[in-house]
Order: sequence, then C-alpha cells, then structure tokens
Amino acid sequence: MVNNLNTKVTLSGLTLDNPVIPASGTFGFGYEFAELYDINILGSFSFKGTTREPRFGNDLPRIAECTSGLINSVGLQNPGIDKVISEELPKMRQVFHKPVIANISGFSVDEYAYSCEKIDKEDQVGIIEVNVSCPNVHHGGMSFGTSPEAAAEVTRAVKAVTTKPVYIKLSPNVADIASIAKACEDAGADGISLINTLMGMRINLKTQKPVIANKMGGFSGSAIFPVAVRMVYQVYEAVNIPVIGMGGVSSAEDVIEMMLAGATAVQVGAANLIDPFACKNIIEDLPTVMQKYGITDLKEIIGGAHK
Amino acid sequence: MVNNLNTKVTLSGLTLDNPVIPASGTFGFGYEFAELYDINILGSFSFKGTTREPRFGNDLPRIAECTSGLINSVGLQNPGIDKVISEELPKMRQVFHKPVIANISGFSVDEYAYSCEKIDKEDQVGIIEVNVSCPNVHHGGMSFGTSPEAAAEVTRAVKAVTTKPVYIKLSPNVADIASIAKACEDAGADGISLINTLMGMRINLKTQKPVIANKMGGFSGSAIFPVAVRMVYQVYEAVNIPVIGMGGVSSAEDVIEMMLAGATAVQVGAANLIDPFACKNIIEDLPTVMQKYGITDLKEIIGGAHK
Amino acid sequence: MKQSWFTIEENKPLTSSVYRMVLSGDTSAITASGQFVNIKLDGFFLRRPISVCDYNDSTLTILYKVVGKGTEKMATLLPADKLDILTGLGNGYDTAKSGNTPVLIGGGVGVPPMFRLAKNLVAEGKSPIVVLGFQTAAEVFYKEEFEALGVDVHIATADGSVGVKGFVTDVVKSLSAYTYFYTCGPEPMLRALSDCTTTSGQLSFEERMGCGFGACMGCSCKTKYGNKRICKDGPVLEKEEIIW
Amino acid sequence: MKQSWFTIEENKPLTSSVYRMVLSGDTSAITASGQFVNIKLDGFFLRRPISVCDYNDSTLTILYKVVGKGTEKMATLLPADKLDILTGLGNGYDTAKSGNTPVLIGGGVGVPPMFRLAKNLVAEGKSPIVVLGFQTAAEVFYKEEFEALGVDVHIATADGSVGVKGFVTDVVKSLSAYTYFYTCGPEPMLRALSDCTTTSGQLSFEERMGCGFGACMGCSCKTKYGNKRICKDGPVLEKEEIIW
Ligand SMILES: Cc1cc2nc3c(=O)[nH]c(=O)nc-3n(C[C@H](O)[C@H](O)[C@H](O)COP(=O)(O)OP(=O)(O)OC[C@H]3O[C@@H](n4cnc5c(N)ncnc54)[C@H](O)[C@@H]3O)c2cc1C
Ligand SMILES: Cc1cc2nc3c(=O)[nH]c(=O)nc-3n(C[C@H](O)[C@H](O)[C@H](O)COP(=O)(O)OP(=O)(O)OC[C@H]3O[C@@H](n4cnc5c(N)ncnc54)[C@H](O)[C@@H]3O)c2cc1C
Ligand SMILES: Cc1cc2nc3c(=O)[nH]c(=O)nc-3n(C[C@H](O)[C@H](O)[C@H](O)COP(=O)(O)O)c2cc1C
Ligand SMILES: Cc1cc2nc3c(=O)[nH]c(=O)nc-3n(C[C@H](O)[C@H](O)[C@H](O)COP(=O)(O)O)c2cc1C
Ligand code: FES
Ligand code: FES
Repeated sequence: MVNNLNTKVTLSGLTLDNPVIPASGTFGFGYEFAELYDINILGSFSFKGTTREPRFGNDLPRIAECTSGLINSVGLQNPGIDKVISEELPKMRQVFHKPVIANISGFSVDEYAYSCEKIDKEDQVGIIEVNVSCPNVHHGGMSFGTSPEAAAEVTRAVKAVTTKPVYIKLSPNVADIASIAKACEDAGADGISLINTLMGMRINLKTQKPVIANKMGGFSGSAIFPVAVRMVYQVYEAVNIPVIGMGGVSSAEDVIEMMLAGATAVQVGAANLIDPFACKNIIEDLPTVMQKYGITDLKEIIGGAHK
Repeated sequence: MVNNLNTKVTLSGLTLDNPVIPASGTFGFGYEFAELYDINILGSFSFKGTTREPRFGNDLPRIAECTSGLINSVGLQNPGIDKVISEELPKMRQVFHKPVIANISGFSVDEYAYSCEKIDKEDQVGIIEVNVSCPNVHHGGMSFGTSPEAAAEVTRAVKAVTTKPVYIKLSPNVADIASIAKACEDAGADGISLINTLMGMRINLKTQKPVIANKMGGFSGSAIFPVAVRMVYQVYEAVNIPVIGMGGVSSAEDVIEMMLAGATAVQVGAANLIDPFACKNIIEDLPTVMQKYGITDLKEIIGGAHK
Repeated sequence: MKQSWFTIEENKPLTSSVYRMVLSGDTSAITASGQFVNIKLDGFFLRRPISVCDYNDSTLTILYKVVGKGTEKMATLLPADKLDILTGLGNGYDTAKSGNTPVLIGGGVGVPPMFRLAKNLVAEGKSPIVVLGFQTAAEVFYKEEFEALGVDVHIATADGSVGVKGFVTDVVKSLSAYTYFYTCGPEPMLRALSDCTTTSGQLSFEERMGCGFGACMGCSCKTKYGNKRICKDGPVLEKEEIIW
Repeated sequence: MKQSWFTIEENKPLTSSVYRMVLSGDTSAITASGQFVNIKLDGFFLRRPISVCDYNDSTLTILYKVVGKGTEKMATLLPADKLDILTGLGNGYDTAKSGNTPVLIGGGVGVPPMFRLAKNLVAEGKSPIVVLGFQTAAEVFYKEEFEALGVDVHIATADGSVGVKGFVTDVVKSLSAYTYFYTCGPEPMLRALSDCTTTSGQLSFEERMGCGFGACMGCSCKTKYGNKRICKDGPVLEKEEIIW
C-alpha cells in the first residue's frame, strides 16, 4: 500500500524523487557518505560552501557542543572554485548521478558573481544556492544576509551571469526575514533556502574562554527547529517562489512539519554529523509517516499550515 | 570551606545575596513557589509582565513543546498595573522580603511611562525591568525592541518619570543586539536584561495547523542558551552598564557561563516551569560548582571570558 | 504539591493503546479525586499531565493512552524504572455537592479519574451511577474494576459492540433520576453533557500546560467567575461557570 | 566505518577516574591500532571519540577518563546497557615503519591505543619498548596488561611515586636505542617528544569533533603535506608533517 504514495517534489522545474537534501557543509562532496550507502536515494544534496579562493577556514577548536545542537566555526574551508570544479565534482560524479545543489559563498558581490558564473557551466549543477550569511568585507563586515539591499544586490549580480535557478540562502540572525526574502525575490531569485545557522557562543568553564577559537560560531541542530519552522512559515507568506526549509530537521516528522510551514524541499544538516545515516533513515521512514498522517502526495501538503 | 565563598553581586547599587533571579512570566508574583520553599533565598525575582490595562492574553493553546524548550504565547496575561499594586504586591510581600524586579510591558511609549511611573512608587521595587519585546501598536506592530530608536524612546520616556534603576529587557529577534543595547544606554538605561524569547513556531501534524492558537510564540528553554550567551557577550562589550543575562539557564554551571559572558546577575525562566525547585537547586549547587572551578568570589568572574 | 521520585511497580497494557501504570512513592500531596500528576520523561522538555486514577499511602495508579511520543516512551518503561513526578496538582472533584445518586461519566481517557471518585463516593455511603463511553468493545477498560466497587456501570460504545450503541449522553438521558453529575472526557462530550444534564455538575478539562502548577498562565481560560488556570483553579470546573 | 549497537559487558574503574569498558558487538570495521570509535550518549548531541584500546572479532575494549558530563554519564552505565557506536574511524598507526625496536609512549589517556599497537607489534615479531607517563602512582593503569604482552615497560610519574621521577621524555632520552616511535597523549607531551626523539615517528592528536568521519571539516589542521582532518586523515600524523 506504500506504493501509492508520492514523495516527488519540484524545485524550479527540477523534479526530486523526494524532498530530502543534505545541507551544505555537512555532507562534503558526498563521497564520504557514498562509502556508507547509495546516496542516489537522496532528493539531491547541497555541496560544501565554495568560494573564489581556496580557504583553510578558522583556527581550532571549531566545534562546541550545545544542548540539542552544536556550534561550528569551520569558516568555509574549501579548496576554491577552480579545484572544486576540477577535482571535487569529478569525484562526486562517480557516486552521485542526480542534479546537485551548488552552495556558493563570497565576501564581495564580485566574488559571488565570479564563482556562480563558473559553477553555472557545470552540467551536474541543478540549482545554485547562494549563501548570503557571509560578512561583506566592503561594508564593515555585516553579513549580506542582514540587509534587504545587500541580499538583493548579490541576487541581481548572480542572476546576471547565470542560467540555472538561483536560490538565496538566508541568515536567521535578522529581525525581519520576510522583507529580506521579498527583496531577493524582487531581485530575481528563483527560490529561497533557509535557515543558515544562528549565531551562538559557549564558554569553557575550565579555561574561562570561549570554546571556539573564533569566539562565536553558527549554532544548529534540533534546538533551532522552532525558529526555522517559524521563518519558513513567514517567508512562505511573503514570496511566491519555492522555499527550501532547513534548521534542526532530524526525522521524517520534521520534514513534514517544514513542508506544512511552506517548504517545497527540506535540508538536513547537523543530523548527518551525529548519525551518518540520518538522511537515509528519514527517506525510508517517510512513507510510514505519510501514511500515519493520511498524506498520499507530499507536494500537496506544502504550506498546508497556512490554510 | 564553602564558608569563604562570596556569591554576592551588585546591580546598580542593589546588592543581591546571589545572582539567581527567576525570570518574568515564569514565577508569577512568587506565592505559588513560596508554598514550595522559602523564596527569600533568591537573589531577587522579576514578577509577571504588567501592563497599564488588565489583559487576558491570547487564546488557547498557548504552549507548544519543543526539543529542549517550549513555545509560549501567554500574551502578557495580567490584572493590570492598578490591581498588581493593590492586590498582587501585598500578597507578594507576605512571602518575599527583598527588593523585587518589576517587569513592565506596554504597547505605546505613553503606556510604558504610565505604568513605570506608578510602579516606581512601590517600596519593594528595587529595579524596573522594561520589556521592549512588545509590538508597537502605533508603528505597524514591529516590536520596540527591534529598532535602536524605538528602544531608546521608551527608555527616555521611562527614565523621565522614575527614580529607580531602569533595566531595558531586549528581544533577541534582531540582527544587531549591541547597537540596540548601546542606544538604550545612551538614552539613560541603568542596565540591560536579555534575552527575551526567540520567535518560534510548531505545527501539529495531526491537524496540520500551528500548535499555538496565535500561530507563533516565544521560544525559550535550554535550547536557546548558546544564543543567549552570545548576545550577553556582545552586549557586555558594547555597554558600560550591568547586564542581567538569561535564556536557557538551568544549572549552576549555566549561571557561571552567563557571568563569564558578562552578566552581573542571571535569570532563570522556563526551567522553573518543569522543575519548580530549579532556582533553589541552582542556588544550593553554586558553592560546589564555584569550588570545582576555583572561583571564590562570583563577582570577579563577570565578563571573564573577554580577557 | 510535591515533587518526588516514584518507582514503577507495574506498567501493562489494558487495551491496544491504554496502559495502567502502578507506581510506589510519596502520595501525601494528593488530596482529592480528579487531581492530576505531572510526569517528567527523559528526552522531553515538558512534563506530561495524567489524572490520578487511584492511590493509597504509598502507591499511585494512572491509566494512560499512547497518543504521541511522550506516552509512547511511557509505554516502554519497566518495573524498577524511576520517574520524577509532581503530585497533588489541580483542585479535583468536590464530593460534598453530589447528593445521594450522582452520575459519573467518563469518556475514553476521561475514565481514569472517575474511578477514585466513585470509590470516594461509595466510601461516603452514596450510590453513584457510572457511565463509561468508548468507541468499540476492544477499547473498553476498567469495567470490572468499577463493578467491583459495587456500583451500577453502564457502557456506551459508538459502534454498539458492547453496551448501549451510541454516546454517553444517550445513557445519561435515559437515566430516570440522578442528583448531580461529574465528568471527564473529550471537550465535545463535556459540552454535550453540559447541555443534556438536568442537574448541576462538575466537568474536568484538558489543556496544554507549561508548568501544571499555576505559574505560567499557559492554560488560562475565561469563566463566568473570572479567568481560571486549568492546572490550578481546575481542571474541574462547575457547569454554571463554563463559557462554551 | 560502521554504525552499530554494542552491549556493555563490563564497565569498571581502573583508578579513581579512569574506567575500562568492554563491549560486545560488530568490530569488523576496525582495521588498525590507533583508530577510534565515536559513542552516542543519551542526552548529548555530539558523540564522544574514544581510542580503541583492544578488540577481537566480537569485543571492543576502551579506557576512558571522566573529565566532563559525557564521560561522567559513561561511568554510570551498566552491563547490558546498549550504545550506538561508530567504529573504524581514523587512520591508525602504521606498523610497517616500526623497525625492530620501536618505542611506544603513552601519556595519561594516551595510554590506551598503545596497548593494541604493542600487541600488534609483538605479533609481528618485533620488540617494542613501552613508556607510560602519569602524574602519580594512584593514576597508573594497564602496567600489568602491558607486561603480560612480554614487552619492556617503563613508567614515569611526575612526582616519582612510581618508576622514574619526571616525564616520559626523560625516559625516552635515556633509552640507548630505538628504531621508531609511536605516541599518544597531551599535546605538550607530543611536542616535547617530537623534539627529543632521534628517529621518525607517528603521533596521535586529539581535537574537538563534529562528525568524526570526515564530513564537517570541524577538525582540520594544517600540515606540511596539506590540510588534514584529524578524524579521517588522522588522528595519527607523521612527525615530519606536523606544523607545531
Ligand atoms: C489534567 C489532565 C489530565 C489528563 N489525564 C490523562 C489520563 O489520565 N490519561 C491519559 O491518557 N491522558 C490524560 N491526559 C492527556 C495527556 O496529558 C496527553 O495525552 C499527553 O500529554 C500526550 O503526550 P504525548 O507526548 O504522548 O503527545 P504529544 O502530542 O507528542 O505531546 C506534545 C505536547 O502536547 C501535550 N499534549 C498532547 N495532548 C494533550 C492533551 N490531550 N492534554 C494536554 N496536553 C496534551 C503534551 O503534554 C506535550 O506537551 C490528561 C491531560 C490533562 C491536561
Ligand atoms: C581521537 C580521539 C581519541 C580519544 N581517545 C580517548 C581515550 O581513549 N580515552 C579517553 O579518556 N579520552 C579519549 N579522548 C578524549 C575524549 O574524547 C574526551 O575526554 C571526551 O570527549 C570528553 O567528553 P565529556 O563529555 O566528558 O567532556 P566535556 O568537556 O563535557 O565535553 C564537551 C565537548 O567537548 C569535547 N571534548 C572534550 N574534551 C575533548 C578532548 N580531549 N578531545 C576531543 N573532544 C573533547 C567532547 O567530545 C564534547 O563534544 C579522545 C579524543 C579523541 C579526539
Ligand atoms: C559543520 C557545518 C558546516 C556548514 N557549512 C555551511 C556552508 O558551507 N554553507 C552554507 O550555506 N551553510 C553551511 N552550514 C549551515 C547548514 O547548511 C544549515 O543551513 C544549518 O546548519 C541549519 O541546519 P541544521 O540545523 O540541520 O544543521 C554548515 C553547518 C554546519 C553544521
Ligand atoms: C511562560 C512564559 C511567560 C513569559 N512572560 C514574560 C513576561 O511577562 N515579561 C517578560 O519580559 N518576559 C517574559 N517571558 C520571557 C522570560 O522572562 C525569559 O526572558 C525567556 O523565557 C528566556 O529565558 P528562559 O530560556 O530561561 O525561559 C516569559 C517566558 C515564559 C516561558
Ligand atoms: S500550566 Fe502553567 S499556569 Fe497552568
Ligand atoms: S570531525 Fe568532522 S571532519 Fe573531522
């Protein structure tokens, strides 16, 4: 009877077998996980945030444990767009045969445009996900994602040089997420991904210093789920483009809750780190949970909580 | 040997036996808890958010469970400033004999000033804590706490009509908490309390509707601790007035972590709801935990993580 | 109210989804039938409120239905496991108003508090009539236990597989005379009973709770006698004060 | 790498703060000494990385020191309790480079991985020399177990209460000859060893980890041979590649 269930969803013309997508930075370029299971069962995956230049990232320690979550300050460690294209994508292609989501970061508008233009030419890229949570080095270091204007500027610059759907990935560290999403939509974004990590900090009582070398970092994991659901709900009301929801998702129930809030697809981040089979388990549980709640076609519940 | 430990801290001239303070909205006017233990062991407590008019608050359900936290949308249910003064405070005085923190809310600048002026005359009030997380009905409903100007305006209006120390309690649903705290300090605030709840939402999979009648609500509990520590740290760097830290505190270790981040005193909210003895346990554990980490005088660790 | 640790003595299914749990511990804070306890479960932030079904000096009996993750977890607990429980919560039923032949109506998981109430009324020398409503025969529980108290027990099932086919209201309407009513169950049932009963009575409500002991205002509702917290001023309200 | 459930067979203190836990389960992913496992504990988000001390087809032995909430929790676990563990993590020590008489140096909780390494070297017909460093006599563990392998065991204690008074480096400097070195312990010790050893060697590092299997870049460090993840490309690094 599970046969009649439809888990397919469509993001800007791209149909995914299911809405489950490992989130950028928690799934590398896929091949670590491909040793564990056939990752082609995934809807897609968002690869490690890539920048124009290679980056080592921040000093160690980069990880702090929290109640129901963790803080990371990896600092966008990646080999740079050229090596991603020449070395990582070929390795990825060996193990993943579906369109992938290219996660691109930058520290200036030009840098975003440069990397996106390059990645746009890669056949396997289905969607370009532009992470605007990075500090804008030309404007006092406030993140692009905290101002509607800056987020829109990045969107326009990227759209001007690309042909593929562009999703802007928003930071939750803002007062009015809807206005930022709307600004991106108006600037031509094809979709919105949210949320990135909340800014957080832990202090080591023994050393009396922040646990993370960089002091603050990005807080994610199940703890942030209610904030993520709320923001997905608000953005769904504000825009007419698809939303990819994420933040604390760790079960098939969470996927459904995100979709009811308004997500067309759902990313899973921190959960992959503590359970490498998290996405596989979620995908396998989905049919049972759909049946439990009387859902036969997943795409029909998108935004269901707004009715 | 526990005898040599000093847990006293001072907030704007008011010396507390210890830094542990139940947070507004989770301790009523104290007498429910006074049935359980002698609440005079507390540093102080912040009473239920009080408004000019009596308020029933929001529709039911008002509570949703989250991983390591809860969402509440009580909606500032309170009998109004006059009845708080005529009925609640006399009852409170029977069971609590130390200076108390008066938590005041409002929906316009006038309303804040009105209530604060009245409560300022009450002998037992040691500090007035002004909750600026409420929507500003005169300005499209955005919370006073999301703009430095609006928060400063409330601060000035309250300071003009009061004689007691005024602490502004900030909302965490902002991009730049430091600038808001600074604006309050510049407007004359004597201290800053933070954080109030994060905006969150849960959806009931059975009904496909938000769990909370009001859709969104305030998310708090251990899950939000890393966000709170980060904001206390940022505000401590931005201002020269004392900070009362809160958000997810549930143990003596958490109290110390908040103080290292920069808090002079620490409030405990959601933890009281699931463990009515939470504050008592924290106070009793403090000496042991201080010894474990080699702390003899609590006030000396305030802001210790900034060194 | 008291916070203390209880030890599970028994945790067994009565039907496919309703379990009885017997716990030993300090029950001294429990003062009336219709009160509830609030149970902390590992891995869940909020406690779970469950009515007192019965108690004596050192044991507490609760009946619970598995409806979500928390009650699912409860069903996996084993004898000797320990639980942190707040006891003595809520006002409970007032038996002083019952008259000689009150009718006690429990629907589904509203049945448990009726048990101790019936026991108390019998002990007071009264002759309660008990009406229990379920969906179907397989879901019936505690019929024998009520009968063992020597009270008159009527069962209503929606599908008629046992007892009267229909609702508890059908049974109540058919009763020739009763002096008062007490009830607990789903809100639509409470409302229907409020409408069809010919006497005054007490109704027990459920609400999502933050604290369960009056501190958070998470469960406040409006009544004709002012705002009431279901957890502290309730869960039992008088028919006359309820605003539907 | 494998994820599977292990059952605790034994969990006993060796000193006031160091415990040995023996677990039964699927150890097939473990391929070398110096690898580690990553343990999920109820109530904690991140797993806890612990070195493999020893293993056979169906059992795994770990030694851990109680230093925080997670290891405190581990110390309370009982035989028959089950743990979700990722096994076969990290590169482990390469015994091919050892020569005939390598010296193995373990400091504190760096001692455990030396045990399986010594066992493997002995099985390969080599004659490892073992140097174990502790603060004081009361903290010494596994001395007899190493001796039972038939290897030469030297102990150094900071206070001289047993063995040589001083550090493991003092012992190493006094050794007449060794062909290679392997070590695990606190970073200052590793650095001192890197400086005072006269041969090449392999050093095992600790770092705070997000995943433990190479996915998150939470543990990356720079080496002369490029960026390496302590969890996947380590925890064992060659003396020559380390940037101190
Ligand atoms: C005063 C009172 C007495 C009760 N007595 C009984 C009883 O004797 N037997 C019994 O089986 N059930 C009883 N209930 C209902 C019981 O509390 C819920 O079934 C239980 O909390 C569900 O928890 P869950 O984790 O399985 O469900 P979930 O839906 O996963 O719970 C999510 C959250 O919602 C709350 N919640 C869900 N349903 C209810 C509900 N009906 N009432 C209040 N909160 C709810 C939970 O406590 C939790 O905080 C009573 C409720 C109240 C308020
Ligand atoms: C590869 C590797 C092998 C290890 N082998 C052993 C061993 O065999 N025996 C042993 O006793 N210890 C070993 N450790 C150290 C062990 O992981 C920590 O002592 C343990 O994680 C502390 O957990 P806690 O909850 O008690 O401490 P807390 O301080 O409460 O932990 C908080 C967080 O910090 C992390 N953390 C704290 N200390 C360390 C540390 N030294 N290294 C890495 N993460 C840390 C924890 O994992 C957790 O995420 C090893 C560490 C690594 C990286
Ligand atoms: C270790 C780690 C690294 C991350 N790296 C990136 C990144 O490179 N680019 C990006 O857009 N988001 C990055 N994120 C954010 C996640 O993609 C995701 O938005 C966030 O963690 C919330 O989801 P979660 O709660 O499921 O983890 C990272 C998160 C983690 C935990
Ligand atoms: C049920 C509930 C009611 C609250 N009511 C108020 C209030 O009236 N005024 C106020 O300033 N904050 C109120 N708060 C916020 C708390 O005082 C506190 O700032 C917040 O919950 C974060 O702390 P916590 O994580 O320890 O709960 C309320 C919180 C809860 C859970
Ligand atoms: S649940 Fe807190 S007042 Fe009723
Ligand atoms: S801990 Fe994740 S890559 Fe090493």
